[in-house]
Amino acid sequence: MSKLDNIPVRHQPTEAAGRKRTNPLAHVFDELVKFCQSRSMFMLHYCTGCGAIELPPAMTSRFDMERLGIQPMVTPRQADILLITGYVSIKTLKRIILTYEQMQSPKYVIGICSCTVNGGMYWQSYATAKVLKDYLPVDVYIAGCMPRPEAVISGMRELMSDIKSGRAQNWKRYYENYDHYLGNQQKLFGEDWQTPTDIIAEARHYGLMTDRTLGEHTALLEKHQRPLEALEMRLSAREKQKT
Amino acid sequence: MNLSELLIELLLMPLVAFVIGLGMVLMMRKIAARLGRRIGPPLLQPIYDIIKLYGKRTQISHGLIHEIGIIMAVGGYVAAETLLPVPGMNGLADKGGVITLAYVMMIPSLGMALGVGQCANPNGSIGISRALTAMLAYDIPFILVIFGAAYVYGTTNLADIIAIQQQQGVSGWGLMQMPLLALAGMLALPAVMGKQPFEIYIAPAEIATGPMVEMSGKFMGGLFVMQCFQLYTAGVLYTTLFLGGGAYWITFLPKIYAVVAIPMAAAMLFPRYRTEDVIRLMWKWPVLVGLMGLAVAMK
Amino acid sequence: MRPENYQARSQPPSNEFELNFGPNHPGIEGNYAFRVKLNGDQVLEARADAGYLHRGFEKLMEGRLWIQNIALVPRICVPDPVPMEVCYSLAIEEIGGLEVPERAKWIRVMQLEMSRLAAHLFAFGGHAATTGMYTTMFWGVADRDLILDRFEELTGGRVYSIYNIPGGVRRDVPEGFLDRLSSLLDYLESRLPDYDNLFFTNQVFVKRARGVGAMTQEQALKWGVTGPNLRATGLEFDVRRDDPYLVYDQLDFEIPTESGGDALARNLVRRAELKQSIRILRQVIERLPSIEGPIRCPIPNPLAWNVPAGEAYTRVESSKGELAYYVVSTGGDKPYRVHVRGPSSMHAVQVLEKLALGARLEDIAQIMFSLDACPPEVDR
Amino acid sequence: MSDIPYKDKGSILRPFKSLQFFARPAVTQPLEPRPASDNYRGFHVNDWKKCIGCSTCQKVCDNAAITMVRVPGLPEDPVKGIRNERPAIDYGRCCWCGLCVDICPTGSISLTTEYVHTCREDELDSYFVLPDPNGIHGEHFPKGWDKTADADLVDLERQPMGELPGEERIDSFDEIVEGYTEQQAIVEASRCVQCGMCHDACPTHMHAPEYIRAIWEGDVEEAVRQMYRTNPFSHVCGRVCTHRCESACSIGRRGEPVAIRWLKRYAMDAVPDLRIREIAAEGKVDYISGRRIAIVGAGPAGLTAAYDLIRKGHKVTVFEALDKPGGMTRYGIPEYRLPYDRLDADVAVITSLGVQIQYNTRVGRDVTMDELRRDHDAVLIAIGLQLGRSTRIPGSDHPQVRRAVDLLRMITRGESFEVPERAVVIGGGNVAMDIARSLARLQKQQFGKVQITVCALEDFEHFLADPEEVTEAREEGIEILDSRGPKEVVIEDGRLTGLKTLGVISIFDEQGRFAPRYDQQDEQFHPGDMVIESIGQMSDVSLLGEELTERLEWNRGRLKVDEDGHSSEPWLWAAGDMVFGPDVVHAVADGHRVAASMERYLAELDSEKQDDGRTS
Amino acid sequence: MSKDLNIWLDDLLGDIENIQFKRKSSRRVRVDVGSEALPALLELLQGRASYVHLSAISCVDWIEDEEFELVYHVWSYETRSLVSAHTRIPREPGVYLSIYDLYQPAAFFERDIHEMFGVFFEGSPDMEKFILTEWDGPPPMRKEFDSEAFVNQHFEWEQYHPQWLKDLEEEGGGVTTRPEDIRL
Repeated sequence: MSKLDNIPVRHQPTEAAGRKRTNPLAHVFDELVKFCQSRSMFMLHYCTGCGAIELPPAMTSRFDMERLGIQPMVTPRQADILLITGYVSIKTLKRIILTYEQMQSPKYVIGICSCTVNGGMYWQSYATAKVLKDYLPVDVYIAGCMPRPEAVISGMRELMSDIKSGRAQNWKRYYENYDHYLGNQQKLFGEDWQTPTDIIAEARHYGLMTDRTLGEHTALLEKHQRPLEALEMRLSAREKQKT
Repeated sequence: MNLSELLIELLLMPLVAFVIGLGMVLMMRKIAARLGRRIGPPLLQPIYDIIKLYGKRTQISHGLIHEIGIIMAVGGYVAAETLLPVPGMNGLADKGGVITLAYVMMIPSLGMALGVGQCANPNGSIGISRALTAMLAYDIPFILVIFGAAYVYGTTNLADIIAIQQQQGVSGWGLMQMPLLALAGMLALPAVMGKQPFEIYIAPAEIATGPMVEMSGKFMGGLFVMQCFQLYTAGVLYTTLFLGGGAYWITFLPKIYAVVAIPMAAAMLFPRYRTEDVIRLMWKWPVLVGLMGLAVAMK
Repeated sequence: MRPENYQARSQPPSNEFELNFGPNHPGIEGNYAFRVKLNGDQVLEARADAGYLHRGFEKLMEGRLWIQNIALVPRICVPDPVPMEVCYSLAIEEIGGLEVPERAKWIRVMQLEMSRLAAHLFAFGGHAATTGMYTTMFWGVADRDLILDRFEELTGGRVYSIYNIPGGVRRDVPEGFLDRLSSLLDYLESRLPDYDNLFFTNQVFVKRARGVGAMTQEQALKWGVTGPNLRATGLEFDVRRDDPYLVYDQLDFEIPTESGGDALARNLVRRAELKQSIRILRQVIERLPSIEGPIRCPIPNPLAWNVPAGEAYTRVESSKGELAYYVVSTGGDKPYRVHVRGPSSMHAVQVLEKLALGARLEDIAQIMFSLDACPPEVDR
Repeated sequence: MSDIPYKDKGSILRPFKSLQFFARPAVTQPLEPRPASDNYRGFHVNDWKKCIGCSTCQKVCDNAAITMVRVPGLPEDPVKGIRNERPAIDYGRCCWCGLCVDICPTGSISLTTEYVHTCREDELDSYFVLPDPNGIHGEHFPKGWDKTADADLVDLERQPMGELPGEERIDSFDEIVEGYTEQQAIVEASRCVQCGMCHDACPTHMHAPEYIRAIWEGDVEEAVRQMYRTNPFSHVCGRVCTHRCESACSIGRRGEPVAIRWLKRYAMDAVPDLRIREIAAEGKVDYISGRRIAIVGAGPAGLTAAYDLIRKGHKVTVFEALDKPGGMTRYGIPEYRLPYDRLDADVAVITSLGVQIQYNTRVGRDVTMDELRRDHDAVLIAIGLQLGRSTRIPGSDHPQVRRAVDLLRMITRGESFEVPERAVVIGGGNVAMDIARSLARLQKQQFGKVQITVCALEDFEHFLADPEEVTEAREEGIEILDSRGPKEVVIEDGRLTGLKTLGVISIFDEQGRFAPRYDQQDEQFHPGDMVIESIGQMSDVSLLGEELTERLEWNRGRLKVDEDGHSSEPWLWAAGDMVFGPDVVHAVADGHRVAASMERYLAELDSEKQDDGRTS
Repeated sequence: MSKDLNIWLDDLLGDIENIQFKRKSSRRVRVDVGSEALPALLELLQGRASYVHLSAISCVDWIEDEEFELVYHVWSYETRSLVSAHTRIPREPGVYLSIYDLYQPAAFFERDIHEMFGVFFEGSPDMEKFILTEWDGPPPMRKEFDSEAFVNQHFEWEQYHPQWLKDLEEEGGGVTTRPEDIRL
């Protein structure tokens, strides 16, 4: 156990230099945290698409995901897992990104159904985004249209084992490659797309900045950035006239 | 009792309370699972949840008051635990008494109100205003019950109350001495614990868990810890007042778990009342029963 | 971590404020949103915000072959997909003059009622959850899952059965299926008292749901309310009986009504419909074995199938209300136009906006779930 | 509310009844995935032995999830209708509707009960799967949604073709087949799954999927346009083609193949002749190349080549020994199968483009090869197989022993001969059927009854003639015997009385050479006034002249040519039956091939000429 | 009784000029009416013939005729029959009258048609964007809008290259027909 640092971990924490842990006790503690993270996953209660219909069975008596420590949670602040249950219309994708950015790391994204991979059966649709991983880092995909609760549970278990082994580190990629993700988002939502969460500041704060965090797209973001306020959900113009 | 022993007790009592509270949270979830015809979480699930929440890598804070609020919420209960005598440990129970306890138990709600107010999330504000209203609702019967019990026992010192009950065996329990007050206490208990049908202040489907809406990571973890304490406090207080407290852990534990289990099982059978219904209900039945019990006791 | 942008903002001075209700909100059925203006916790105005589930079905269907759309239509209403398939098939059969074999009609009725059972269990399970009673939801969803098991056996798919095609159904009923369905019905019927005890006669629930989202029959008719929601206002109308399709005119069933027009009445109507659906299914189980013959009329090669020019407006009673398809063919291999009239397009938008006026914040979710609004029907 | 114990205010105590569930078992399923139902629609498997790579699944897939992938090493045979392609499925698109299973012509693809597949973001390639018999993860799962009779979306039965009944048709040479009505044709065309196997199998690669779809769309002119891309003898092929397309048709794997031939016939008949000529002229160059080409023989091969070459602007002259065009299609095929006016129509399209046919001009007699060579840049001989082979059994030199091709030619030309009251035909090919059935008609006309026996060497399992020919012949009262080898022609007093035959034990020896063995015990006598030999044809190459014959290379009696029909002489090509054996559509294909080769040769000449011009 | 009403309806409709009506079945009537007469017809149907339920308004884009067809499906709870009133309006400028005053459900359908086809309904209470709030393109249900082309222009697809495909490509095989090549 003398060379704990040599244990290969995918996506070595980039901030490791600052907080190098050589203390074996700290390692045990890290392992404990990872174990608990894998055994306690709060799932955001957000039915983004039709695959969500298989989540109630998975959560309730028949398939009881609470056995695995998975619980639905109501707000993104409390949640660890974001389940993208199928197709994401562009309107929903905006909310998904807002939601994702509000979730606290480590956070995981599970792409369910065909639609999150390559457009699924709505590949011709003008209203849905096609390849989810262009906009968010995804940890686990579950195939099916829609996957059965058992398949969902299998996917969850895969994610659990990934968390336990330290493999599931894709959330860091969002900070590290923010420019890439933001670019794709801008391509879809327009140049003036912005969210209330300051990802760059967070990346800086948590030491997740890389040379890919900033780029032309983040420059564009700064150019268009309005003073931040609660995201406007586009209430009807009629009401705007009133005020 | 010397100071060092007291200090150890003061440290130990919240810890014990936390561990027992974890068991109560687990029991709550197991009861929900059982009634829902499913298996439910593994044994250590509550501790997994809390460690996970404290192990979050990013933590969003909404300002200093936000953090102080949570500290108040947890700290209030930590203080309350030291006022609750358990077998072998009296802590500050001799000095505080039940009146102090009743005051201390309000601190968490106020702390939450402080913290949530800072989040500026309307759902949180609505939730906390509901929570405070609910507190107002259950505090009347709650105080009534405490007052009645104190009157009957002739003391506000919880340690003495336990001693009085234990002298006479089971027949000396508050439950036997003042069944109406005990009933009123039991009616108010779900509200004290914040369970259905009196949990509209967190109502996920309405205000997205209300006060907890902006809580994440360690704050959420703090609230989870607080929940353990909350259940523990309610259970121990009721046991102390009406079930003879605890001389030995082996009798004490079943009592407090049973006390908590009853409202929990009922909670799974009911939807939640509206706020005004909560007030109406709380100010009606438990108060009525409590007043009757008080009248009987005073006669 | 305290980035600057998380500074608390001061609350507006007045009591009025606006709240986003959804799309990520447990009080919303599916992916849908409301913007509500509140005074205290009273709703001053509610505005529906749809489109989160918009896929452009009607556009997609114009670009796909007649038979390919069969895989597409059930997605329009996820909790209750079968009526979508049947209604679409009925429209094509009407335009193309296809004669559906008798057996297929009975099998379709069987599925429709199974789907109704499943959808209703889901609907009031969801409603229970919005009022904080999760046990009912656990039961409802678990019992629905048993129906899905039978769907899986019959159609090969749990939720999206993709089993009805124009001209009939895709497979015959498997060996022993009817027996298993029958015992499932026995089980479900034995469960109804449990639900009554726990939920429908629960005083807290009754108190919570009574008077919530109440509408009169006149209002309901004016607003275009259909289905169980209309019946909850006392109008005895059901497309199955009054505009019969398939073999509903040969079946014996009642149309339950209620007079309250509120969330409670709507739930009680659904509860009574469970019983009626079980009754219909029992009749199907009895009759189906004696009806022999093909399960599908011959249809052309799907790759080269021109449905003759024409148009049809077909309606079925889904668990949510009146579901209609308007299909136009110009004689090509693809539909020229398909218009889906989902019942929720009324319920989830106008009716909900109107019922929410003056309602309390805590009742919005109840109103939505008691209307059993299905957002994808609005968005399509 | 009547059927629930519902009190106006509800009950506070009733819910407590539910506490009984503390004592009831949980309904939760184990964590491991349950086996799915018997017809579950899970991941795909594909039986590679059955799959023919027809890509029908790809066409029905509403999600564009299926990609066809070539797998080297798998069998590939256009004639049998097998491609070495297999569908690969994109699970990022698939919706598990199972339409691919229901429409699969072979029934090779099916869905299993396997339904769990998860992967990480960097393993997303695992969503693109080439289903084989082993399943997505190589684990065995029972089949789920599979082909069943009621779910089959392939229409396995073809539209019945109306025919004159046996009694009606036997006394005339009217065409037997009535042809499809518009409705029938559209329905039949709709059966096609557009796999293109027919296109690959057809010797001339007709665009059958395209013209079938055009017929289905009601656009017969477009159908004709598609046919004329590759076949100027569509009238002929629509009637008498050996339809290899139908043998390769993927629908035919489990049912009756699409009646591609009859659809072609329908489309050609549905468009007026003049319009066909306009369509055929589309794409003809509007200049004159100045090259002159001679073609010997106005059969399908020659005229197809003429058609191609005239469209390139060359001057084409066809030399025909007889007085009518068509070659063996006219003189070898009886009119009840191919009415002469339809053949004339085909030829008229070609002549309308400017091809000149010199009738009654026999090369070698009226004009010599040298003259042809002198007057033209290139010469093509496509004279077909016009001489019948003889069995050379005892008595076969009797005058009443005739060759089928000769008789057929005489019937067509209206030359009179003595129709036998009873006749015996030796041979089991289509020509044997043709002569038997032609004679039957003549017998019926003259004697009112049919007395013809056909003795074929092959047994019915391996019969050479088309099954429908055999059926129709029987319907017309012809007796067909299989496995009979001719022994001798019986001649009594110089008069032919019949044929003796022996039972056949085997036809080929171990090396696969033709060496029939007979069972000497099994002898039969077939009485008849005439014996007709129909055991094959050969070509009359005397027109070449001795000197040229010497110079050319030969291969077992046939002119040796390369694959483009080019002989060892640079200016001389050969095409059609005389090269490949008798088959109309092969002849057409050969015509195209040779025309292309000649075109290249002419282009070379042109460029040489230009080079010469530049250097000089 | 319902039969009488149906006969009465037939008479009623027969009297109106500029109208064609066809009984498709006992419960379905198709009426073709000029766009100027449609509100009057609906008023008549609702006010005097108990057709109180507007089931749907469907819009069909007949791009070759340069017209939109609007189909009003109204149902009578009393006669139990459905009248589909068809009318055509020119595609340009695509403006028509709202029937919100007669049938309140029209608000949703008119808003939807406005969004999807760009037909403006004068007098409709709400013509705001609803479903397509994040959409800036042309009204998508119009026939000239090609969704598939739009998608291919604006989105990228997952580029799979699994090991088995690499192996096949090494052996000389590989992708031959992509699904987009053979769309029927």
